[in-house]
This record gives sequence, C-alpha cells and structure tokens, in this order.
Amino acid sequence: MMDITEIEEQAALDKIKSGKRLDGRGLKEFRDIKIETGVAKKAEGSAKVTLGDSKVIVGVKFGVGHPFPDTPDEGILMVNAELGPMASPNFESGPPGKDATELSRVIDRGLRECEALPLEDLCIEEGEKVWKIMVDIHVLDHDGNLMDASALGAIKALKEAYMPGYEDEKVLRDQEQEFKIRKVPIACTVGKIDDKYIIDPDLVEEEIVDGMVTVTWTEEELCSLQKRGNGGFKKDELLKIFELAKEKTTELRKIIE
Amino acid sequence: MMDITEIEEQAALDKIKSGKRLDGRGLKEFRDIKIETGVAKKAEGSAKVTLGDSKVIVGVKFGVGHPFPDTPDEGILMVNAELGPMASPNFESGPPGKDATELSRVIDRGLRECEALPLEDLCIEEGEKVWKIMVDIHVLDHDGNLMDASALGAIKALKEAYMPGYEDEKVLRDQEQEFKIRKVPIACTVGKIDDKYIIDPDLVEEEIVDGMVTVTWTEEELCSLQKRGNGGFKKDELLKIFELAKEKTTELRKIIE
Amino acid sequence: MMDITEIEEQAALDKIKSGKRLDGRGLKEFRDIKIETGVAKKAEGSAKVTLGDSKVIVGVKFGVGHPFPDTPDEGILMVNAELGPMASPNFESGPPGKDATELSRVIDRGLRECEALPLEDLCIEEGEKVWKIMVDIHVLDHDGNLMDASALGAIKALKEAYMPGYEDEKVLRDQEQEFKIRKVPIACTVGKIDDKYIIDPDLVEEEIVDGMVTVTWTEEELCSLQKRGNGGFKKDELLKIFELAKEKTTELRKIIE
Amino acid sequence: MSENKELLKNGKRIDGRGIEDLRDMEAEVGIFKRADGSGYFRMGNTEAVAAVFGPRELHPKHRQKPKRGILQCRYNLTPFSVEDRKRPGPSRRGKEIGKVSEGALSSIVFLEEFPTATIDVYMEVISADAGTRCVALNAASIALADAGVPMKGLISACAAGKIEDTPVLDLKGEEDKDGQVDLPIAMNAETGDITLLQMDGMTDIDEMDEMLGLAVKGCKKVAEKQREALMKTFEDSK
Amino acid sequence: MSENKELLKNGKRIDGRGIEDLRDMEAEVGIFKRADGSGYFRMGNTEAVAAVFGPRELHPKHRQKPKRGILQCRYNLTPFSVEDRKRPGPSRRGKEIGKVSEGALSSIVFLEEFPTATIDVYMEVISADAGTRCVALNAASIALADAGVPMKGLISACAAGKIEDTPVLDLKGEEDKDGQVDLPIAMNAETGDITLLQMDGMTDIDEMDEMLGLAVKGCKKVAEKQREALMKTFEDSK
Amino acid sequence: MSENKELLKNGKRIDGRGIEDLRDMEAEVGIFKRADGSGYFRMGNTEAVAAVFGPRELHPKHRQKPKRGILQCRYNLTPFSVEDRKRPGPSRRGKEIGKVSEGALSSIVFLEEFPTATIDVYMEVISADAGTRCVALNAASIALADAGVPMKGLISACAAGKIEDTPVLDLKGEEDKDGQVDLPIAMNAETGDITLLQMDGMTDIDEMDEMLGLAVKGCKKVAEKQREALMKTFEDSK
Repeated sequence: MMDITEIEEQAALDKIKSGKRLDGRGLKEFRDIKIETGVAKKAEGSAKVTLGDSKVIVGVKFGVGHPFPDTPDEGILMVNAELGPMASPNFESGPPGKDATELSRVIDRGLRECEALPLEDLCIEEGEKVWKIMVDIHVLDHDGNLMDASALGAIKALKEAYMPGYEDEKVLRDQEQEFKIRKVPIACTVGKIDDKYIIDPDLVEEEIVDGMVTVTWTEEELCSLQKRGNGGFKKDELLKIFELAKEKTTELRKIIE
Repeated sequence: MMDITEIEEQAALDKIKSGKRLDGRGLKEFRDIKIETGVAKKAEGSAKVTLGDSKVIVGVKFGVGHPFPDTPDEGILMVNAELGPMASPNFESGPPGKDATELSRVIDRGLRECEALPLEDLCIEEGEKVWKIMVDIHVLDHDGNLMDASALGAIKALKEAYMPGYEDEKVLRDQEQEFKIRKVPIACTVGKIDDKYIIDPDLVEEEIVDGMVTVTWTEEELCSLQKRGNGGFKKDELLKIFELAKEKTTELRKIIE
Repeated sequence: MMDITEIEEQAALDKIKSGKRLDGRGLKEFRDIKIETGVAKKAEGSAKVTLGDSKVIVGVKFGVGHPFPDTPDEGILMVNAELGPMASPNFESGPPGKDATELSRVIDRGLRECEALPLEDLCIEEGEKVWKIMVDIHVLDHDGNLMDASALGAIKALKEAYMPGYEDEKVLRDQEQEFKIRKVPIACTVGKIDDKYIIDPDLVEEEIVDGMVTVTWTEEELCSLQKRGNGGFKKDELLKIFELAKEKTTELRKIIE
Repeated sequence: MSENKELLKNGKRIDGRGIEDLRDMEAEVGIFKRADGSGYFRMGNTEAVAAVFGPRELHPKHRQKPKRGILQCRYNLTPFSVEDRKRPGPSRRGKEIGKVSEGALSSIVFLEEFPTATIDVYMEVISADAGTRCVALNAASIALADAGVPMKGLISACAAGKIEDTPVLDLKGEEDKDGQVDLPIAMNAETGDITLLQMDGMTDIDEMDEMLGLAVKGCKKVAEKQREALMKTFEDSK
Repeated sequence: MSENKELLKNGKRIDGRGIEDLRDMEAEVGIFKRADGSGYFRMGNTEAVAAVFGPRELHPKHRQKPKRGILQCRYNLTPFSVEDRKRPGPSRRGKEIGKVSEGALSSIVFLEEFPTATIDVYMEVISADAGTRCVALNAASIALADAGVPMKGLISACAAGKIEDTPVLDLKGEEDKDGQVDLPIAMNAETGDITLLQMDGMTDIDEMDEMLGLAVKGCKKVAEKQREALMKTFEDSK
Repeated sequence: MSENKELLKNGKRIDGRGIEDLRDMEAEVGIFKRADGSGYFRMGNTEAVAAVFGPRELHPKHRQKPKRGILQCRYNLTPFSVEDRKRPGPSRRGKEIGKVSEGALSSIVFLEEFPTATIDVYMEVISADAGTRCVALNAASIALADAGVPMKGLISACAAGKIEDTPVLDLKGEEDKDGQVDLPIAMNAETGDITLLQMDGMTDIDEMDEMLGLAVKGCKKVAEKQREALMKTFEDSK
C-alpha cells in the first residue's frame, strides 16, 4: 500500500514523464519568484526570496576581526545556513547538519570562486584587522530547491548591502560606505528523471529525481558545480545540463539586476 | 486511577483549599531555613542554604579577565546555576537546560538591577583587566523553591566573600581585601491556588499551583519580577503579591544580616 | 541459553584455566607485534602498531602555541586518542568517551611522569611561544589491549619524529631539527583470571578477566599504574604483577630500539 | 541602566509618540506552507515570525504526559537581527524566553485534549529593536490560532517601562537601552489574565500599578490588531 | 586560486608526470578484522582507509525507511594527516564530503534489498596531499565489495583540474593549491555514470568537456587498480 | 613534580602530621531527600558529597545488559572547589575518574541481582585539597549502603605518596603539588581487595611495597570512619 507521500510522488513522476508538472509548469520553468529587500532592518543588506512556497531570508552583517594568517590583507567571507525546525516538520533543532552545511558551502563557493566580493579592499590594518562579511541564510519554509533560492538571496542581499564606517575601534553602522560586488554568481539546479530534465525541483520532485546538479554561473563562466542525490549522469548529459543552466541563470540574472 | 504523585498532589491541594498545608505550615510561612557559610573552603565566599528539604550551595570565586567592550572600566558579574542529576531523579547530565538557565538569570537580574555589587570599583586596568565575580549555584537536593533558596545563598555568599589581592599578573588568594556589597536583594516566590496565595512552595506544591511569581526586593525597591508556570494573574492580584513578598523578604533579610 | 559471544568467552576461560589460550599463546606471551614507521606522510613522526588483530596508528605533529602560565618556559605535550566507529561495531561517533579518555590519559602520564620529552628545551620565547607536541592515537581496528599498542606506537612515533624549524612566526616543516627523547616508557597490561595472570589480553579476554593492571616501566622505574575493569587485587598480587610487567616491557623495549 | 540621552521632551518621545502610544503594528496570518500554523508580527522596527507544528507525537516517548499535551517554545534571534551579528545556536537569554513563553501560551491552549502530544511553537526574530519577546509572542499567538489549536483566547503582549522617571508604553531600542525599567507582559486580553510578567530595573508598587495599567491597555490594542489579521485570513479563505 | 609557481614545464609537471598521468597507486582489501569490509587506497602521498559495517539495524528507529536501506558515510581527516594538526571532531568540510559520498556510493548498492537497515561507511584520511575525497571513496568502494554488499559496480574516483590554463589529471598538493580549477568526480567505471561531481574555480563548457574527459579516463585506470586488489584478495582466500 | 618546598622536617609534615597519619575525617550518611542514598565525606580540607539513584531502568534500552545491572559513576568538581574557578561541564580528568570509580565500586555490588538496571552514583567535590577521588569514593560507598543496595563490603579509599624521598600517607594539597609520587587506592577493607589503583611519578617495586602498605593501613582507618557514620544513621533510624 502506498501512503499519501508515495501517491503524490507517483503522480509527480507520471506527470513529468508526460512532459508536464503537477503544478502546471513546464519542465524547464522556474516557479514564481519574488524578491524583497531591506526586510531585516538591523542587517547591512538583506533579501527575502519566495520561490513557489519556499521562503528564504538572507542577511548580511559586517564585522571586524583578525584576518586569516595566509591572507593578512584580505577581508573574510563567511556563509552560514540554518535549516531550523520552523522550515519543515522533519527538521530538528541543533547545529547545522549535512544538508545545511552543504547548502552554505555551495553558496560560499559560488561567491568565492568568481571573486564576487572585493575582499582585497576590505583590509583595515594588515595582519591585524579586516572586515568580515557574514552572510546568514535562514530558511523559513522549505518546499524544495533551497539552493537556487539561497544563492539568489545571498547575491541580492550583498548587492543591497552597504559597508559601515570604522573609527576608534568601533563599527559605525550609521555611516554607509559604498560596497560593490564584482560578479553575480547565480545557481540553477537541474534534476534528471529518466531522459527528462527539470528545473527548480519542488520538495516532492527532489524526492523522485534520479539525481540533481546545482550549476553556478557568472555572466560568462561556470564557477561551481555540485552533483546531489543518489543517481549518476553520463558525461554528455552533464554538458547539456551546464548549457541549460547557463540559459536559465541568464533569465534569473535579469530579476536580480 | 491515580498514581502516588497524583494522590499526594490532590492531598496538598485539598489542604491548601482549607487554608493549611500538608507539612503543617501556614499558607504564608516559609519552611525551616538554615544558612551555613564557609562551606566551600576554596571559594572566596560560600553559603549552603537548607530550605525544608531543598539544599543549595553557592560559591563565589574571583578571577581576572577582559572587561566587556561597552563597560571597559567595570568588573564583571557572572551567575551560573547547575541542576545536576544529583538533585533529582528527573534531572540529567548535560549543559544547563531551561530551568537552570532561568534560575541563574533571575538571580543575576536581582543582583544586577539594584547594583548590589560595586562593579565600578573592580577595574584593574581600564579596557584590559577587571575583576570577574563568578557566582556558582549548585543544587544538591531539589524539594522545591530553588529560586528563593538560591537568591538567599547568593547574597549570603557574596556578603561573606573577600576579594583576593592581585600583583604581577597573579591572583593572590592569601591576601584578603574588603569587598562590600551595597544592597541585599532577596527573592520571595508566591504561588496561587484558586484564591489562595502560598509562600515558599515545595516540590509537590510547585506542580499544583496555578502560577507563581518570584518577586525580588531590596530594602525599599522592587528590582526583579518573574512570573513562572502556566497560569495567569490579574493586575490587582499581582499588586497584592508584591506587597506580600515585601513583607516576607523583610523577614528573610533579618536572617541574612 | 548462551549466545555466540558467551560461548567464545566460556571457551577462552576454560582454556586459560588449563594454562593455555584460544589462539595457542602461552599465558605470558604477547601476540605478534608489527611496527611500521613513516606511515603518515604529513606527520613529523608516525608509527602503526599491529598487535594481533588490533591496529593503532599514532601521529606526532609539532605546532607553536602559548605556554601554560605555570610553566612559561616549557613546551607542551598533548596526547589525544580517538576510538572512532571504524574500529568496532560498538563504537559511535562523537567526542571521546570514557574509554578513549582513559586511554589517552594513561599514555600521557606514562610519557610525562618519566619526563620522556625534553619539554624545557622547547621554549621559543618565554611566556609567549613554545612548541606544542601533539600525539594523536587513532585506533583503526580494536581486538583488545589498545593500551599497550598505543603506548608502543606513541613512543615509537616520538622516537622517529623530527622537530620542524621556526622562523618569522612560521613553522618550517621542510627543516628537520633533531629531537631526542630521554626515556622510553613502555606499558604492559596484565589480566587476572582466578589465580592465573595473562599478558596482552585480546578483546574476548578483556571481557572475562577479573581485572587488569596497566603497568608502565622505563628501563629502571615504574612510572604509571592503572587498574582497570571491575575486580580487585591483593597487595601481594600487585607486586608480582609489577615484576611480570617489568620483564615483559624489557622484551618489548628491544623491538622499539 | 543610565540616562544619558533626552528621551522625553514636552511629553513626546524620540519618535514623536506620546506616553501611551504603541509603535505602529502589522500582523499577518498563514505565511508558511509547511507549518500547521504561522504568523508574522511587527511593532515598529521589531519583527518576528512564528510557526506552529502539532499537536503531534512527542519524542522521546518517556517525556510524554499521559493526561495532557505539552507546549514547547523555541525563541531565537536570527544572526542578522541585531547590531553585531549573533552567533547561531541557543543562548542563555533565548532559553529563558523560550521557557517563559511556554508559561505564557500554555494557559490558553486546551492541552488536556491532547494527551501524550506536543505542540511546538518556533519563534524567529527577524529584526530586534526592543520588545522582541512580546512581538514574538504576538506572532506565536496568531500562529496557534492559524493552526486550529483549540484555545481559550488570544495572548497579546507588550512592554511598559520607565524613562526619565516617567512610565511609558512599548519601549523602542534607544528607550530600552537608556531607560530605567523594562516590564514585558503577556495577557489574555479578554479575561485580563497576565500570563507573562518579567521586570528589570528599580521601582516601587505605585509605579508598578501605573506601568501595569499602561501595559494592560497596550495588550488590548495589540489584541485588536491580531484579531483583525485573523479575521482577514478567515474572510480570504471563505 | 593564484599561480605563483611554475607548475608545468615542457608538458611535464613538478613531479615529472605528463598531463594525463595519475600518481602511482596502491590498493589493499580486507585490512581490518572487526569491520565487515575494509580497504586501503593510496594515490601518491594521499592515502585513506575505509571500513564498512552492515547492513545492520538503523538507530534511532524513527529514521528507518520501510522499503529500502540507507547508506551513511563519515569522512574524516586524522589530526596528523595535514600540515597543521587538525582538531579532532567533525568539520563543515567533512560533513559536506560525507554527504556527497553518500550520493556517490548509494547508487551502486542494491539498497532496496535491505529495508530498515543501514550500511555505514567510515573513511579516514591518513595523509592528505590533494584528492582526499577521491582516494577515500576508492578505499570505501573496495571496502563495500569486501563486505559482500550486493553492488551494481565499483565506484572509482579521481580529479581533473586546470593548472597554468591547461587541463590535467589528478592534481597533487602544490598543483591543487596554486591551480585554477579542481574537478573531483566519482564514476561507475563500467557504465560511465558519474555519481560525484564537484567543481571549484572558473571555467567554461569547452574546458569542462576536456577536463571531464580526462577525469573519466582517470577513473577507468583507478578501477583497474581496484579490481586488481579485489582479485588478489579473492585468489588469496581460495 | 618538583621539590621546592620543605615538606618534611624531623618526621613531621607541614600540617604537623606524622608519616602514617591521615588527615582528620568526617562522615555523614543520608544527607539528601530525593536521592535513594547519599553521603558526605571529608578528609582535611577535601570534601565531597555523593548521591545514589537506583537500581532503576537503564535508558537508552539498547545499553541494557540482560544478565546483570551496570553501575555508572559521574565525578565532578564544583566550579568553586578549586583555586581558579573550574568551568562547569565534563573534563577529561573527570571522565577518567568516573571510569575508574565504576571499576572500584562495581566489584562490591551484587549487580547480577539487577538485570537490565542501572545504579547511578553521582559524586560532587565541594572543596579540593588533594585526594578528591578517594574522598568522593568514600562518600559514594556510604551512599550506596544508605540506598540499601546489596553489597559485599564497603569501599574505602586513600592515597599514599612520596615526598622528599619518603613514603607518606594521605597527601594534602601542597604535598601533592610538590611531591614525587601520588598513589591513590580504593579497597574492600575487609577482604583486602584493591579495586582502584592509579599511580603517577617515578618509583620502584620496593617503594611501591612500602607505599601500598601505608595506603592499605589508611583505607582500614577510613573504613572505621565509614562504619561509624553508617552505624550512627542506623541507630538514629531505630
């Protein structure tokens, strides 16, 4: 006997095999996206992304700290994600688990590899004091594809962020200095079901895909990849997926800018 | 069918409704109180409070540490409470839970709000080194009303404490400097059952009260409040409770001084 | 009814009572010992000890850190042991439990009490910077007597270790300075079953002994003792056990040197 | 608490409010899909969301109560809700507020209808400008209603306080920082039962009388806003 | 990633390898007694051991799946496997690699044959000189085979990368540190199914094509080494 | 361990004791209400309390043993028991002492009478001036008796040591700090079975013989004090 989840999964599967999706979308279509900024009033930058029924809020805070020993004159980027018990009946309180850790690390690499942030400009005193940019991803409601929603939220919050002043060992948050990001990395997750590829899998679809790849593109370059889930992909499939992701991230880029 | 605990609770309830208590006390009477000092020989001050069958030991240690950035010339007060597995068959090992945290924070506020301790006098080197006063509450046996017992123990241990010397970056515990507290905050917990108010609820009574309020008074002023448990109080009830607590803390103050 | 473990335990017990052991060894005989060095290429010294089917790898790393306040001109020795889930179906992930903690502390005391390491020579800048010698014991496969295997591995890895260079606040691992240990503490665990004493108990035997004593000898002196398990020993038994351990550690010493 | 700023001038507060004025409020019900109930509440620059799950089975089982359910609260500040980023994870302050929130909400839920079960209330503060526990409770209360949990009433919360020796309603950040007393309460606005009460600062019974009076009035206004939001959802869903 | 060293000279790499050469490899099966299966793998100076326990009952029970087993991976660096001693205990990097390793290995195990069970795979890196997750997976894959777990094939892993604008196979430490792209993959060498894929660095689709091609070739060579070691054990046990 | 103080002068120790003298002792049984058994023990300035709960069901169930109960010990220093405040929470030293205490106490309890159960022994050191594990065990032993747990005897503990090349009994703080050997033992004073034995420092077999002899004598005196306290409680309860 099948329980409700299984029935729903089966229905989603049948639909996709026929080239459609349960919620009426095309296979290569994102759900509705809404991005609001300035939502966290104490953050230097923030964005709330609603992707279908998934909701993610990203806040950017600046702080001052010690540089890493191997980059004494560079600022520090920290990305953290919380998948708290609010977001899903299946989540528990506690330190970030494997899912939250993967989420934050993929977003981190997307930003870091393309050098989206001008970390070299964020040194206050070489070897002693540098700016720390702390990007916190907080998942409010989990209905699938948190990766793409979080990547969008992170880059949008960073684009909106100002840099506070710093004087006499104090961070002055009422002074707003310009802070310019250099690249806009955008993630697109592509799932595979038999010979079909789908974009932006929702929670049910994440359960039924053979596998997924989260592909992060800047305008021109591929800057991070992460295969997720259990299945496998042939090399040629992957190349097609990268192309597809490029096309879709180009669409998303318009919303962000 | 009722188990033993329920039978005991019912008996306590019936008794209180008739204006008496299971152990023969009046509604507004504390259990026997015994306070011993100098019980922890390595502490700069210590007190053991026996309140009926509840037993709490409080130790005060001085140490030297960095001041908080916003009070660079003030000493630091830290209050911690441990409700370890020794004190009750229901307690488990581990970091302080909600009950222990509430206990320590209520005692902390009682001391802090009335400025009982001369923290401004405890600076060694501005912005660099200040005295830390560490008050540790250790519950040995839990038979109810740990709040009042702990508050008594904390202020008594502080009254007994001396301040060590400090030279050449070393704390000299064989030098005893005077250390004077300025106020004596005392807590009194009042429980409500129907239209009755009881003082110093024991463990069984804590289970049956509609709600409790822990009221902390100095000689003249109300310096901290904490409503506990599930029930509610009307505004006028609260004002009566504050008065009652004032009367009872005045009695307790005599024991302490 | 007995399960397989119990049958095995009973067989081991019967055998020992008849003066023999299940694997054919004599009562006072170690299992085969194999020691390989240089097994962890990033460690300054390492040794893998195979004792029967028990396998332990020990790595030595040098680092630079603050001295302890009471020994401002001495290097620091740290011994840590991990009994991870790889080594036994009964082990779980998580911070070191009681067994791992005991293991590391007994090895630590064996090295520390006889002053095997020249910690006084490891000061870089008094009160500020000293060398830290970090000995990590990693249990790969647990078939009993991890104590003796780990003690052997630790002293062997330390004997093989070089000390890196240090210049301009950097540890230079391609410079190899001589680092000489002064004593060779060796542990021997003796188990008691009725009136029999056995050396090097394997996993099954550890379950059936009345008790065990881990005795650590340098060439001439007893430098650490640890009674383990539940049983008791008469004073005279202990003295015999210390003698026996001296004899056996003298044998092991030949393998190490 | 010290007084180095001028917080009151001609009966007006730094943001122009009078002594008995609440900050402007916003409330929304049913904001999340996965939770059984959810709500958003804002007072001035303090805002919080809450999600409710349950009644559902309590784990581990030995914590279940045979004759009634329990209500558990988690109160959390998001890392970016405060001036200096807050490290994620439980804080002592958060644990205490979780506990007093359980006390505040438990009394209005018919827990005896759910033996062995738990109702889990998760509150997240999105931005913190004083009054966070009150705002979080206001969101939690409408989230409980949204979840369809049988309730005896709504819990409405706000704080009174004292600045420049004057009792005022609903402190905002600067007032809280430089004020003399902070008195958060939560109340069943219909019955007048005060189910959360905490107080820091030095005061006496007469002042308490006055401040409690203000806070009670404030809670009633909060209740109106909560009911309005619940009504709107109810109408929308028709 | 920056390029301050000369990593390529006349088509030769710092250790004398050509662009398509793997480091020398070593593999051994069945190295532990207590584990149900175990393996050792080395590529150059990177080496790892793996132990497999199970299929066995999964605890706590509420995590059991009624229709299939699960495969859980723990990836860990021993404290002495890196330049500066690593503090014991889980790291963020280790958690992520554990997760992608589960994804890489789960697809080749017939998990549907073990409802409610778990197969636990523990990987320990003994020395780390780039490519640790690949080497650990290579050890884990032969450990699974050694445990007699029913499998659809072997997982073989290696990384391609880009140094001085040139795609190369199997980066070693210095190449990884100063290189431009790191592209670890894991593959079922028989079917060509790529079950782990991660990538750091900036590249485009043509380069990806080239690097993936190299990596696929590398995995096939790894598979030979793994099969050789398994065969040896098989023969020894006859 | 170094020797920079004069610890012995004309056969007298810094506190006037002779070589074979214990510090003064105090013992009390049944000090707590909630615990099933409890005890207090003091030797000089070292004092500890212990509480015993059980036999009671062991959780989680998969740790239960079908044929015998287990005895679990927690040893803890209160934060104010030492010179510099000790951070609350488990320490490596405390874990080890917990384990050897389990070994010391388990052998005198008829654990086979309580299959699947646990007996939990909690020891808290109130002030620490050397010999803490011995004093804690002395308190634990009378707490077990107070709990009515069926026992084969009492465990009595004390340490011998070496200062200025002389074996002495029951080191106090300064002697422990500047002494050469510390040898804590625990013993069933009736049978002479030594159930805890640890040793730090450099010694040989002859000295061990002498120190063990001293320690055994010390344990017998401790046992008298314990029996006296138990007898008193027994008489009181008549």
